[in-house]
Amino acid sequence: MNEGFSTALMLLAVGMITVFTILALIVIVGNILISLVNKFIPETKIRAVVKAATLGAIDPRKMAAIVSAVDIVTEGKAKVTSITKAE
Amino acid sequence: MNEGFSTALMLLAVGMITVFTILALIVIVGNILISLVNKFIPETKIRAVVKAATLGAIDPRKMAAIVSAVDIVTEGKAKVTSITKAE
Amino acid sequence: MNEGFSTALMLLAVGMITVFTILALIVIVGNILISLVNKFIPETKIRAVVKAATLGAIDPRKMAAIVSAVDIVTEGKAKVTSITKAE
Amino acid sequence: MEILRNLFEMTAFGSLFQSPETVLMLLIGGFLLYLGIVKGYEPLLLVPIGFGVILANSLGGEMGVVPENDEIMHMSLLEIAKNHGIMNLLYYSLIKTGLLPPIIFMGVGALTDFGPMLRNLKLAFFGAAAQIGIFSVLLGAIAVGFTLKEAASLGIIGGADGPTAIYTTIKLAPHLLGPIAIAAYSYMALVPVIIPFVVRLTTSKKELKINMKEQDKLYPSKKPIKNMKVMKILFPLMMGGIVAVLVPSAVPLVGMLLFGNLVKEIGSSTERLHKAASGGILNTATIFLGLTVGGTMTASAFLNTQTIMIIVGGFIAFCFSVAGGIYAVKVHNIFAKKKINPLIGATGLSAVPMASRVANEVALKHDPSNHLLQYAMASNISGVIGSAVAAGVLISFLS
Amino acid sequence: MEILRNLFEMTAFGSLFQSPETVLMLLIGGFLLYLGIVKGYEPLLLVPIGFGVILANSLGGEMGVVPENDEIMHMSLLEIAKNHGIMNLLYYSLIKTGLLPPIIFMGVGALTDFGPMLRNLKLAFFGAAAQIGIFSVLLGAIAVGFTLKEAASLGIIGGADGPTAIYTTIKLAPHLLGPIAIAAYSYMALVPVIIPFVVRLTTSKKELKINMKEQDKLYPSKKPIKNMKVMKILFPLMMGGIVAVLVPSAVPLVGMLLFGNLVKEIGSSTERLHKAASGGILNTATIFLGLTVGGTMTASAFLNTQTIMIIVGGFIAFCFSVAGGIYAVKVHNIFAKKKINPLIGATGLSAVPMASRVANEVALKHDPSNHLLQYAMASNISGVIGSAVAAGVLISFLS
Amino acid sequence: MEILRNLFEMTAFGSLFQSPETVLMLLIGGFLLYLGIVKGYEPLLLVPIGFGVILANSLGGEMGVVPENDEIMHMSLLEIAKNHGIMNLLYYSLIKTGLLPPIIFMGVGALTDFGPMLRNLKLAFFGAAAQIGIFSVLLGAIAVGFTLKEAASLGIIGGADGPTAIYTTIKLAPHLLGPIAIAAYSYMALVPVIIPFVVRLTTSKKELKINMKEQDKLYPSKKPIKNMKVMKILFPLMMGGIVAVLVPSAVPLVGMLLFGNLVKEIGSSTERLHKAASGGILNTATIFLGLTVGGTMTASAFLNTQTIMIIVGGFIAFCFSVAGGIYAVKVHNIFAKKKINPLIGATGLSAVPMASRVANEVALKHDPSNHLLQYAMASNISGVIGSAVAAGVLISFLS
Ligand code: NA
Ligand code: NA
Ligand code: NA
Repeated sequence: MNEGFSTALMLLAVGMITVFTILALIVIVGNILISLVNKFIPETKIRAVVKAATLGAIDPRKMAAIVSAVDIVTEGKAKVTSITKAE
Repeated sequence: MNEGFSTALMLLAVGMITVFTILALIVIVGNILISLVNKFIPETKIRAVVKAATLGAIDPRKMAAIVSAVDIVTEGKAKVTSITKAE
Repeated sequence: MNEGFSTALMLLAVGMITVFTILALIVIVGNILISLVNKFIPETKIRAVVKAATLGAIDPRKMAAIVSAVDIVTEGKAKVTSITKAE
Repeated sequence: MEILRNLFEMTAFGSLFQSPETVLMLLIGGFLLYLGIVKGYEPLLLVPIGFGVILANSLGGEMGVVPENDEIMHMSLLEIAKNHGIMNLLYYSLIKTGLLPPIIFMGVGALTDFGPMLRNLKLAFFGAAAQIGIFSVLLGAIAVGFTLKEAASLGIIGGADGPTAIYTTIKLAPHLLGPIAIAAYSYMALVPVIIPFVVRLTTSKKELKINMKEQDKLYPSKKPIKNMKVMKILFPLMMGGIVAVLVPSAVPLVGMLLFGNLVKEIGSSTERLHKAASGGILNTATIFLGLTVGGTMTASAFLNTQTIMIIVGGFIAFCFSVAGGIYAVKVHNIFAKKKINPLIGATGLSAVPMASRVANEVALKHDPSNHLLQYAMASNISGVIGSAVAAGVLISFLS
Repeated sequence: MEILRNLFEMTAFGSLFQSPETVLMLLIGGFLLYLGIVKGYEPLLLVPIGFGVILANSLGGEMGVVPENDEIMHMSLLEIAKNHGIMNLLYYSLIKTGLLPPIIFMGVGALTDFGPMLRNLKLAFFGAAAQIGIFSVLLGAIAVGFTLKEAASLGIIGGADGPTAIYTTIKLAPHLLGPIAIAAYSYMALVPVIIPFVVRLTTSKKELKINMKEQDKLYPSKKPIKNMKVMKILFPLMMGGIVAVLVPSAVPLVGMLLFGNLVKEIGSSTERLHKAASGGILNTATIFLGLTVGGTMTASAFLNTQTIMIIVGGFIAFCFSVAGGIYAVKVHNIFAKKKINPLIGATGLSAVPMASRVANEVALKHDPSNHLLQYAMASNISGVIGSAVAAGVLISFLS
Repeated sequence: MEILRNLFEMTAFGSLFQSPETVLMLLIGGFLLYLGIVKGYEPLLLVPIGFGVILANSLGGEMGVVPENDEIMHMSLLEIAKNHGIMNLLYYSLIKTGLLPPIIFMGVGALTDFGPMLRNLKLAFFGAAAQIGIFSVLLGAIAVGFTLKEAASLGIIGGADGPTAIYTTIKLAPHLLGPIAIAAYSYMALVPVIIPFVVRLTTSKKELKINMKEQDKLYPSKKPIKNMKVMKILFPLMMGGIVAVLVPSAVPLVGMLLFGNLVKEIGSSTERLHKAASGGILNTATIFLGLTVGGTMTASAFLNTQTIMIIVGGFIAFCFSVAGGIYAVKVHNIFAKKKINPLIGATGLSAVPMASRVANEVALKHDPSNHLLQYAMASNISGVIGSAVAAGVLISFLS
């Protein structure tokens, strides 16, 4: 067989080995990660409050109120993605 | 008259002939098209359902329900342009 | 001291003088502007109506109605930023 | 002492004294802002253009567009940015390449409804006659000494369509972009003044009282459209085909307009594309088009007799286009039993949808029951195609 | 007379007679529009691509992408725009640079939910087996005379992922971009036909009745995830780390996908970025990707035997990928007590989320209580990573 | 065997062993993500920057920004993309050209309300004193060996304004962009720590109890503004005029800020432009600014003593700016009858609106009735103009 064909065979081997290795690693390390998170961060510690210097940002509590209101009205089918404060 | 002027006169002729021809064709072919569509596709056959692999797309029937609800509430003055599914 | 240091000293002087001058001018001219506007344009004369050739634009009066409706419903917490006319 | 001298050199005072005409340009920028903000004339364009003029004439700010030359045309964007600042970067990458007008046309298409045109298809024909202003002013401009390319760019103002005028000017006479864009958008904003003015000069009261709906009842002829959704999808494709075969150089403009319209009419399955074309993309393009067009208006590029002639020529082009549409209707009315209100011809120049609204108001003044908005929209929208085609002809012959 | 000759020269009639195959290309463009609009196959891509084909073949419109050559690669954008028009400007600045596919992947990431994959992490493994179509078709393409780079681009169609296929082709064989993109998106749209077809050939009814939920009850093993929010933030970072170390050339694709996903999962504090990535940026990129990919399909670039072989090869790649996933499950079932429905393997090729929906429907046909959508999504999403990794391998070895 | 060797060469292991400091950079990227995600410090910038750092240090991924050299500056974008990948394409077209900071400033302007500044115009003066940190750290940086351009870029961190710092650094010392941007945004996020720290060192409890509203009642002086809408439109134009004449090199920054503000204040007739400037454009620019700034932070560019000095110098600049504003108020209080709370001076450094909120909280701790948020906002916003002007001075003299 010619040069191209042997390279293609090599790519078949290297490619499938790599894909299998990476997805296997994702499964294994992912499971380890789940165990670690379950053990050390069992509850959410991420602060929802935006501390950033977002100019003119809306009060997060008001936002939560609006979002939940929309949620009730639409029975969870819609989601508020942005609210701009009126003057 | 100079060269530029004669070219300009030619452009006047060519331009107006072209514009008239094209709009005449649009009127004529448009009317033929209306007849053809009236004859062969009298009712809508375009499927409204999005078959695309749009990741996380909202159920089209639910979307229709939301859109019509908004339509009733706003008496047709507003239109839902996008809905994001809540988790 | 070296060349760089004397340039830096010069920049300190020039920079702070400029910043002070400009903010002082803003305060002074701003106050003059307030007086002038108070005297000559005490009430809003800007026309709210969009006269532009915005294709398919919504009737401004209807828009005002929608905006105020949303305002009442949301107690001013949300603002309508765009309305697309439904067919 | 040296500090004070350094201070002075940093400011624009020196250059202001050397070029006092810059102050005039700043006033012109302010006037455009006044027109856009206070008068409400095309604020979406005149505000960015006016602000761009002010930026361009803030001496030392490197925000004025430098005239193109052979060197710039071969520079990489990095070199343009480094040597001439961000305004030139934006101008040379977005405007000089001819990119933004077709992009804006895509957005215009995504906001256009061809329904009224389809319902009164015959009236679309009058969008052709209203292009006469373009070509007659071209002739006149040659007479007063403009080159062919400049004259064509001046004439296209009579197309009453901003992106078309800008696209044609970029291709043929980019050094006139500023005044031509200003004239185009200003006169589009002045359509409520220009149309009644020309109508008064050219029509009789009797003609203005022709009631379109009554004529429709007297001479019923129109085919009903059974499947509007399918028609709205096929119609732009058909128009695209006709234009592509006959005036291929109009394809970048007309093609993008029709693409924008297509993703609108297809409906929910391409709603994402429609939203982008008519929203974010259009608005972003408008901002940068306005700022950079304003940026071209430095004192040296704007303050000359050509600008004054463009202002005058543009007005004539508008008036001739309106009159062209009106006289085409008059000729039609001589031969046809079913009469058409000449106001339908007046809207053929485009300036959508302002022209139609103005025509409607004029008609209602003469007959309070004569609602002809939908009829006017037919020739009004066809005028957009008409002037894009005219632009294609000019570009095809002259570039 | 001269006017008529001028008129004729302006039109596209002359060139149409010289290249009648252009008419065939226009019909192909129309057919793609038909697929997108009427059949609803991937309208977000096939409508712009189809329209781009029509624009590219509107002769004289300067909207067809010219093949790359050494001269163009060294031109500034201004020169490309001046010499070749805006379609080439867009193609060479957005596509040829390889920019848009990673940008689109950022948007895809911002719309992806790794939750189902996390909940059934083991099933993600079957996204690997379903990449076999890529490499086996690469082999076959070599056999029929494609170069290595072309063969790899052809094979990547089997990854069932538009941006990945386009990115790989841009890097390896840009002259084949049009047909490969068309094939990739068309077969993704045909997944509801292809998966049932391959499933019928390779599986027994008994296998298709394997009920995932019952198996879960019989052999409970899964760890509950106590803090999904934190997991969803850490998981993409972990995946990114693994890919970055093992296949760094996949980083532009996978990295942008994970960035998009990260700003989504962080929540309200990066909502602005998430909204931009999944909305305006993604939609705008989709429009220009589609139009320019269509723009590459001029008659000379598309109408040749290579295109036909790509159409055939792409189909084989899809089938082999589906079969690869299915056989991997079968092998697993030989050794494991806890059985897996082979449909879970069939979804490993990606084409998210269509493949999962189809698998779910097939399963329900054989057992109305067998809702396996969530399980299918696990291998389905992992197939996206799988083919991006495969693309990285190919690019790393061949470019 | 050969396959294994090929496999190893494809991975990043080899290069990781050769440059172990890359691992440190990945940890720094992770730490920035931690600050943005978990601590909530400026997540809109620190998340993209952190992710960009990780991408840049994914060896073999071609996602690290290469230092500029004469060759790159003359390359076309196509050549940059081909030779250095998409991260360099984005960096050299969006950042190195200086484009994104003014674009972001347009968005900041479109989100800024000059109302509080107008209502307490006199307090705007204290935004000047708070620029002292910029120039004093410039002096200090010269002393420890930085060049003038580098020292100016370091000093500008004290302007407490991200886009200003980035713009100045691009113009003067682009090789320091990474650490300077990181320092600027990190310290802006740490303003709730820095302001109370400096306030404790420099003020007495008695001073902190000065109640602004009571002072207003005791010494009424303020003019009421009868027509706020008109004032809000004229005020930015006036500011623009003053800056344009005195420091034209600040025009790209200040001009775009004021343009964004103008389209906001005009109202509904330019709402489309306002929406684009403050939404899609700002968010898109933020994503690419963050990713590319992160992309500059390769191990060789970041891990050196200069970075540590920038971290230290930036902190000093912040503290000096806060103290400068405070002492200016103290000096004012010596001479004036109507006293001002020194916290008003502390907010002059900008970091809008965080600084004002922090000042308000500190005031309320000393006197629960002393709501000075609106007063603080006046000097806070004027600090944005102040540091942009300072940046203009530095660029004008040093570039
Ligand atoms: Na027109
Ligand atoms: Na895949
Ligand atoms: Na500041």
